[in-house]
Amino acid sequence: MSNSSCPVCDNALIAAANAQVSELIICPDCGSELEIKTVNPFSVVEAPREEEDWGE
Amino acid sequence: MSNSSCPVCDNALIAAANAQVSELIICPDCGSELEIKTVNPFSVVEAPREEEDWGE
Amino acid sequence: MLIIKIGGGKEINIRGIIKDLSGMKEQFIIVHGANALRDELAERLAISKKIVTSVSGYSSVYSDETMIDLLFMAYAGLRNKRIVELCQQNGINAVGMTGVDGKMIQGKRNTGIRIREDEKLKIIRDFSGKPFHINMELLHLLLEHAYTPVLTIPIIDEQGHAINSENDDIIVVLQKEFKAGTVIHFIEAPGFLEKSDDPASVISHLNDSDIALWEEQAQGRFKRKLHAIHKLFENGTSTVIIADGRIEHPVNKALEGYGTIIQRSRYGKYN
Amino acid sequence: MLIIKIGGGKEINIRGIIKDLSGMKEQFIIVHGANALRDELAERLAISKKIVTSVSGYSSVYSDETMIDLLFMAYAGLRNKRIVELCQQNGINAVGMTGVDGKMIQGKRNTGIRIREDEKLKIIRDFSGKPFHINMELLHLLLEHAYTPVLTIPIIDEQGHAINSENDDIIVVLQKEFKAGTVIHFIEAPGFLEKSDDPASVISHLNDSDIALWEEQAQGRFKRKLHAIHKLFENGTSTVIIADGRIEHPVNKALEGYGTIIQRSRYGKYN
Repeated sequence: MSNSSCPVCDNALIAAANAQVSELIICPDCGSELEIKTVNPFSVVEAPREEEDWGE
Repeated sequence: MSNSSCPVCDNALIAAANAQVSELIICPDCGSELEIKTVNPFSVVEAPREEEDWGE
Repeated sequence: MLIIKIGGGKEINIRGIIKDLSGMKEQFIIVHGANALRDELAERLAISKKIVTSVSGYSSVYSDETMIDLLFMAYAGLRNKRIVELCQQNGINAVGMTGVDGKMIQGKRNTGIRIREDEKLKIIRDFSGKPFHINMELLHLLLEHAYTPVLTIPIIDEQGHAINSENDDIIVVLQKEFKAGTVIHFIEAPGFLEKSDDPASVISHLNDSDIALWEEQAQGRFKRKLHAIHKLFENGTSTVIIADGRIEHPVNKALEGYGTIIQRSRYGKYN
Repeated sequence: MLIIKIGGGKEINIRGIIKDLSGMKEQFIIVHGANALRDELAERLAISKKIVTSVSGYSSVYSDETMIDLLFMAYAGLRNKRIVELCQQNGINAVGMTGVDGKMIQGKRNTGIRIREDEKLKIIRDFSGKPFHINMELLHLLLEHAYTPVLTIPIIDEQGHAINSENDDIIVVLQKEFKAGTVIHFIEAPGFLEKSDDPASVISHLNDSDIALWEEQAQGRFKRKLHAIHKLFENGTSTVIIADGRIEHPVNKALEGYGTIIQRSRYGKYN
């Protein structure tokens, strides 16, 4: 399993077995919403704020 | 056979057996170039002057 | 100033609309769709259209690069230029533009749509977004020189990408900057119908607060349409007409009161 | 003022051309083709292209209503707007237009092409013709407000119909009204070749009288291209560059002298 760290609180993150690109996950430590960018190597970014009203 | 007349010299014109729409014919009397518009009934108009240079 | 929205349905009588417009004294801008043409072209080119439904219940077309190509061919190309051609044949000196031309309609790319896929919450991005600014300098330049703008998607985002957007949202931004008194939408129905399957159930008059109520109960695309109309009134429109674009004289009939006339209620919250 | 003609071939490096143009100080107008896109679209839509050869030896595409739809989708839609989009991404505030928009390029419909069919001399008419006037007011309006015009067919005839035309003829009329000093044609070859199958046989310099001689021996489309270049010089162009549009920096290389430079001969008949 590949590791990464939360861009908000730097906490270590381990990719779940069925992790998928574009998946939204929650940092178990600080609760930030993160977006999986790549699975191998495992990398995440903070997910963009939800649009104030609905998507396009 | 359907008849018509030359729009230039008014001479009587008889449609040839295999006359076709858009065909260019020459008035046997005045030599004008005529365009067959319809075959049944047979109708002709004077053909447009040839473009000064080549077609499009 | 009048804003004319020509829907993209197959049965819209564009010839009739343009003929009527040629008799108009008041200046107008045309915004048009082409969804029927786009879908037909997609089918003929064996391009399958992907619909995504966001977790908050709104469904929309997933606009990848191929979809933007389709918009360029169907909206910006075939539909826009056939409307411009018809205008020219009726004495209306039209100029067709997308939002990309001269940055006519500037928008912000969607940060992403949250969807559920393989039981996972995911975020997907495409070439779509919302308009927020019109290049009024260019629009006025055309209008002042007696050209009639005929506008359509795509619009342009902050990085200069062509992005898909909703024509109804474009009209909201256009109306906000133009203060157009009347907006006429030509659709493939006699107007708003009490019962969607009964053409005779046209509601002839509504006011803006009715629209707000309707919006709460509506779903999907119709919810979005009502929301856009609601915003028009927030930005100062006085009249929105939802009229039948299929009949012989769509514009004349609309101005004679056929279809659904939506007006600002005298005691609405915006006065 | 520079006129940039971007050929419609598949291998033309549009991205490279636009990138180079973004560094240009001199003002320019882009005219572009899209024949490869048109043919690909026609094939995918199972539309067969009809070529007619007039009795005087010139072959051309027969432009019926369906062909004009194809031009709107391929030239006016996809190609034009992707070029405009690329310009916007490179800091060039482009506005894409056909000749129909604002009557930008006005032409005269062909009275008919004389062809031989079933051993008969026939006259056939289609939606094609020759440009004779540019709406200079609209063009200057755009240029003076720092917009870069990106023009393409169709053009508009006397009755307001969209008609097919040759981009080379459009450039002749454009140059005549603009007195542009230099015209650069980007094609899918290193320039004019002594031997058409030998890319190394580029002719680096020619003058306008050479062109007149070449024209007499040439056939079909190439004869027409030479005739158009010949006319450019008659209307006052000083330099025509035929340059390779496929390489990495097509514009920079052309201006550095790569390709075929055709200049007015000091003792030509026009001085």
